[in-house]
Amino acid sequence: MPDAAFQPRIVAFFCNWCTYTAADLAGVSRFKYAPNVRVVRLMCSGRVDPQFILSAFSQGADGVLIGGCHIGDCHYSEGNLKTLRRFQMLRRLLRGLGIDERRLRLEWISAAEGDKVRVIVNEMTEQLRALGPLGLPGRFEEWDREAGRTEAEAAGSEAREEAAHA
Amino acid sequence: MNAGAGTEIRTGFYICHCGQNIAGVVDCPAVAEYVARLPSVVVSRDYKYMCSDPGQELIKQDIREHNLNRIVVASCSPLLHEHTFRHAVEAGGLNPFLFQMVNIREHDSWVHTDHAAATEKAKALAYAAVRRVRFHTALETKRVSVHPDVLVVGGGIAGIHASLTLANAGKKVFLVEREPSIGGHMAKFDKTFPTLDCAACILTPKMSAVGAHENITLWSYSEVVKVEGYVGNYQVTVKRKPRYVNEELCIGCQECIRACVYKEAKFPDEFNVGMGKRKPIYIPFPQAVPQVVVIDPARCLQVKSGKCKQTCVEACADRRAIDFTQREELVQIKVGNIIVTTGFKLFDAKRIPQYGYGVYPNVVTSIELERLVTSSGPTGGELLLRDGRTPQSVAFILCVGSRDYRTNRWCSRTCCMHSMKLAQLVREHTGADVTVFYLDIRAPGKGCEEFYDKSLKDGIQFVRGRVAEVTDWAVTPEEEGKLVIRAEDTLAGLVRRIPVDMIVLAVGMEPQSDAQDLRRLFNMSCGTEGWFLEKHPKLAPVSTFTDGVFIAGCCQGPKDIPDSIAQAGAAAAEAMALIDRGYIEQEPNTAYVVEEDCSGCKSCIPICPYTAITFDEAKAKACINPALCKGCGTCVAACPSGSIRQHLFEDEEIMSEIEGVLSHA
Amino acid sequence: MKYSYFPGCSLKGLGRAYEESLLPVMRHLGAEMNELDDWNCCGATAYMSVDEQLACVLAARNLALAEKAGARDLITPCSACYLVLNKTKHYIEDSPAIRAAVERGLGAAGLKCEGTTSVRHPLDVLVNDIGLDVIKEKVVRPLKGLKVAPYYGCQVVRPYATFDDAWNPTTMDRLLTTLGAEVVHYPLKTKCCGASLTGTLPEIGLRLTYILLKEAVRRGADVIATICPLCQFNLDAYHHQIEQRWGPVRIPTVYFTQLMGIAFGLPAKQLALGRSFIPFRMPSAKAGEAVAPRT
Amino acid sequence: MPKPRIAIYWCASCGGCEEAFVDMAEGIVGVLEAVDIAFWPVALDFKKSDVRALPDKGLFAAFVNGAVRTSEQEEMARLLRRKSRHLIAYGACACSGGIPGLANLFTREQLLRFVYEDAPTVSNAAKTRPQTACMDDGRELELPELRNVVRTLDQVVEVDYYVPGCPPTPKMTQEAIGALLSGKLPARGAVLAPDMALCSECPRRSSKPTDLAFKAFRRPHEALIDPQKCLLAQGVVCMGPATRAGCDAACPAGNMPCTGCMGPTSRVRDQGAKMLSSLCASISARDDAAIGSVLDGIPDPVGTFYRYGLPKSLIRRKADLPAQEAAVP
Repeated sequence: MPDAAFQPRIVAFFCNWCTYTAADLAGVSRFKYAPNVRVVRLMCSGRVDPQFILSAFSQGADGVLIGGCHIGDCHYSEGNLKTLRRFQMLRRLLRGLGIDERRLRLEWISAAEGDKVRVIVNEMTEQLRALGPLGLPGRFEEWDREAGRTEAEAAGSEAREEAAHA
Repeated sequence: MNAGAGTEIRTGFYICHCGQNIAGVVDCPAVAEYVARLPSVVVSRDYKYMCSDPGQELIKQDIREHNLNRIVVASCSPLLHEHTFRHAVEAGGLNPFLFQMVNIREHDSWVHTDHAAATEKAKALAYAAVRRVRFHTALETKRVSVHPDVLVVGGGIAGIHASLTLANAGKKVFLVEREPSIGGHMAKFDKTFPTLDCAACILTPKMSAVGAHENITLWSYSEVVKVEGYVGNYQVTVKRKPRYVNEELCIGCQECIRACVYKEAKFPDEFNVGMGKRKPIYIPFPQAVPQVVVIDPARCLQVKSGKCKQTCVEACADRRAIDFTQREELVQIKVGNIIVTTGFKLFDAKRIPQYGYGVYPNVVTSIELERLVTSSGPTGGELLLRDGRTPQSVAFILCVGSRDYRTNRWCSRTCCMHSMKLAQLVREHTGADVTVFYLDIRAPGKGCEEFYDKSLKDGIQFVRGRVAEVTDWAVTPEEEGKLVIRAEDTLAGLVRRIPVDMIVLAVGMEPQSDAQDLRRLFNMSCGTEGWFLEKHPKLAPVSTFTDGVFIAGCCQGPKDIPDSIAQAGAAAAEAMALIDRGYIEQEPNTAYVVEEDCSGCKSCIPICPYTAITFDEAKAKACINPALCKGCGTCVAACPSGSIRQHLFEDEEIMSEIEGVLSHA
Repeated sequence: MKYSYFPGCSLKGLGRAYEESLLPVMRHLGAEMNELDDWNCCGATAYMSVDEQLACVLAARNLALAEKAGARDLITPCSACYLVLNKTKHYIEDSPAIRAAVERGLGAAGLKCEGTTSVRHPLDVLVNDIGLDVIKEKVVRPLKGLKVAPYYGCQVVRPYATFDDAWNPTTMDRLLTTLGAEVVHYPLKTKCCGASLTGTLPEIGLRLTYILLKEAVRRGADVIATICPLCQFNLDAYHHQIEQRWGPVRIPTVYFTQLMGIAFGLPAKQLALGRSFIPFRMPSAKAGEAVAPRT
Repeated sequence: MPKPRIAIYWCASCGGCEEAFVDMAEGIVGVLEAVDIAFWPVALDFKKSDVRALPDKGLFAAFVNGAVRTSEQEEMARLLRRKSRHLIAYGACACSGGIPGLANLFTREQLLRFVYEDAPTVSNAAKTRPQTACMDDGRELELPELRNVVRTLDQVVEVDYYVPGCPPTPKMTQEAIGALLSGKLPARGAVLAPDMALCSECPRRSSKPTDLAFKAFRRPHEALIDPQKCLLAQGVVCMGPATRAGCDAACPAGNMPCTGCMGPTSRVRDQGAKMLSSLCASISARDDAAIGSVLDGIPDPVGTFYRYGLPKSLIRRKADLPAQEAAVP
């Protein structure tokens, strides 16, 4: 059962020319949407280094949204096409890494599509709420717990060992 | 003027209330208080209007008094005020790029209703910016010279006016028009509202001036096919279609037209929207500029089959202006600025079948009526029904293809006035009863409400209501043989049937059918409706998101002649501002290769759409030409060894931003 | 092709000629029509105007039966049934209250309606599923010289313009052209036939019918083709009263399926042409000859 | 003055790194002249107690290879950390997890079941599994526990320097030891290998085109590889551009693509993500379906991009695996 109180955290990478402008338009139009998204502005979706995406997940993002110009409309001609190719592979990679691929979303949102920002952010927030938290930082902690024995403990085990050998 | 590496980071943070725009939703003092406790933050303030003079003064003063070396402002979108604050930072004595802006209005207070969540979001974004700005370094803007020539695309009234304004200021202009003559829609009009002055009388001198101006190169019957480069330095390829007539040699005597083997004009004539006839060799209309005939390749026997007596060539005699060997030609030019004035197309009335356009011969569009009442039109200005009778009653239907969710939602802005003008002309020409069916009369322009008043006094009937249909079936004897309009009269509160002889559909404006192609060609955006998108609806109405590309006239949205001309003048002025300064400052967000890190793997080279990256064989390193780099950063993301970096968008800057938005709980 | 078939009351009563021509035409085209077992009244407009919720439950029972029978498409030739069943589907989807009422009502009878069956008009099925190409192949007696006024009535395209334009439908026009007929320009094709007003407020209802007939005659039509039993009835049954009021406007009105049957060369008896008040004859047979001579 | 003492130890390792020391051949003589080997379980008979007997920081350097997978390895890592002035993560496994790191794609139970029961070569009717304690001659013996997660050395203890490679080449090893002895060391935490990608030393570099556009990817066994031409130009995924130099491009020189054992340059946080970014950007396909079919040529993205570095990558481990599992009876 999804936890209705869970507030997913979405890191969004929006290109300056289309999607960031669309998000501005959504603001100017006073469209209301879920406050779960944090936008990082880049000049082009092509600047989205897959490291940024994995880094966002590893630091606690429950979802990552990339927004770029529609194919054919890229301000830099074909940056978004490179994003699309990387995105396709990243989805496969995430699947392999046990991360639901729906947590990564690529949307083409033109400067005029303010309402699409609203729709996508709301949709994604709901989707992530249904998926539940990814919570990688917490998982890292859990994973590390088994190796996190203190030096003192280690010394104790050494002492036991010595006694056994004696 | 800049804090070098190693110096202590001292950040000033400012959050703007923007009146109630931000403060109404985001708890600004709480954000300021939160940021004040962050490492490296020396000053943290909230203020009513950061963009105001006192707001900017605050930043300058703090830089001096607190020895700040990083500034973060949380306010509106950087697309709106980044420049403002960078200037303030610079005026305060700091490099303007040691600054980061946080968008908490468009991306926060305006789009969220939950005050607590919006405040938390503002904190997270502020935190991210404070972290990010630590990595900012002093940068210099790059200056690029501006080529002084201008390309104007589209020779309607907007393009004509922009070209003349520039040319009169001594700038060289290339005016490219797709049709054989400039003039656009306005050339087809009889009179113009609200002054009823003759359109030809005011347009023709301007058209001739274009044709004669030494600073204007007019390429009619031509299209722009390729645009490369960037503001100040565009390389444009223009396709010149063969008109089979040498423009230099033709004097427009039209002997060739008379001599054509087709004795009768039998092909529909574009200028008269298909209602008149022309020959395969023709001149679009008497006042055409250039005054040069053109041969229609789809109709001319010689072009089509190569088998014609070529009586036209004979008639041209020793001028030898007719040249069947002409071929399509591609010409390249260099310009610094481009003004796009490609206009609109009229709504196709057949899309609303219930209005009977194309079914009932006496249902015409407004532009057809325009040609029918013009003395240069197919009937010599006599307004007749298709059967030759003079109409006794004429009705106008407004908002055909406008203000209707089934077709186009926008108001085409000119149809009310245009229809009233035509209504007056109809009364003048025929004395017919005129009824105008309207939704709302929109007459906000100068002299327009008075014109409406005059229309009422002239006895034109106005019925408020959307027309349901136009039919030819009669219920009463008076309706027999007439066209019947069924409409709700919303003021009288009843459904009316009104029989008339002629119906005029005031068709609205639509984006050109190839607007999407043009948009891509010039790297512009379109709104959802398909009109070219201006950079800012109020503050930058003729600029686009691509620097050095301006828009004017109806390609940006429906408007009347005065507004088109005003925009054209504004676009010309914007272009001149760039030309006269002589250079443009480019955002220093270019990518660069750190040479000692580069392995020479060449992965980046095919990534760049601008061929800004080359491979230096001698050094075996990649090399980015900053003049060609436009700063997209795609190669930065692609460099597999992290050896390409991007000013303003360094990996550490973005990574710290990501970390920032996520680590604020 | 297999279709479930919901005749509704009209096709078993006043509109029998519709069923009697539709079934052989479908059979001739290789489409199987299986009448829905135990169908009930669609509720028509009357019940909808009294109690929407209960009307929906009543109509939904038919949908549920069709679903139970595994039908993908339910053919409803009567425009009123077509509209009511479609409307019910929409209401169940859009209104939680109605959905709940329907679930409750049907649940009591061990039925449920999940919206998996499409409600289709035979005109839509004939032109869009079977196709004009197939129909054209079956035409052995093209309706050459026959001028037809295509009359759609209101309900089949409004408010749910599912397969054609709400204002200017053309599906039947194209079908009739395929049959070889000449379609006259008939801008009244979706105007009101008078509906039940012919009985309740004849002054208004009959006038509406009259205009339809008069305009069809004025435009030179030999016959009006309809797709709705009520339209057919109104246009066919009131000539006497109309003529008394406004003078003669004599023109037969037939179902489009009857014209299809003629074009396919089906025996006249099978097409129930004799059920009309105003007899229809092919133009070439105007002298009084029977319509489809071969049996 | 006594010679500095060094230790060489292996954790979850194949033994190749031990071999790498031996592979120094006569070079090892020089090393032995300069240092005393105080601990090297593979080659010399010292005991853990000998190490424990040393004073803290009593070792000049400890070279630890292998990933950390068991409780014993953790303990040894801690012990060596305490006893040495310089702790060197030696080889891909210690640096970034290496091949054993790919076990982070499975739970411990999945691994044990496969290795002790399901593997086709195993005959274990009694389904015997490793235990953490057993009785021997009436005495209870404590045995190492297999951890749920594979870790790099620096995820367990602090590491001073890294010598990457699978295994590091003799040259790199000698240079690392030389640097340690001479004291000419980069900042702590550095990787003792060139901070540049492999292409810089690849013999095939000049044949790499500047207009690379992948129409398809081929795996080495699917291609007849041209021994001169850049492997990427032949559609074979070569990790060279995203991998540190220092190995003299041994694999490309041997007609095999680089698989990334040297790890990324210092400027890259996640080697796999970077390689993916570079590689995929240059695919020639332009629509979803066509891109998909090109990508089908890389059937195992994690194994391709993170062959040696999964535990060190940003995600570290298959994210939906449980942190702990009930110990298997």
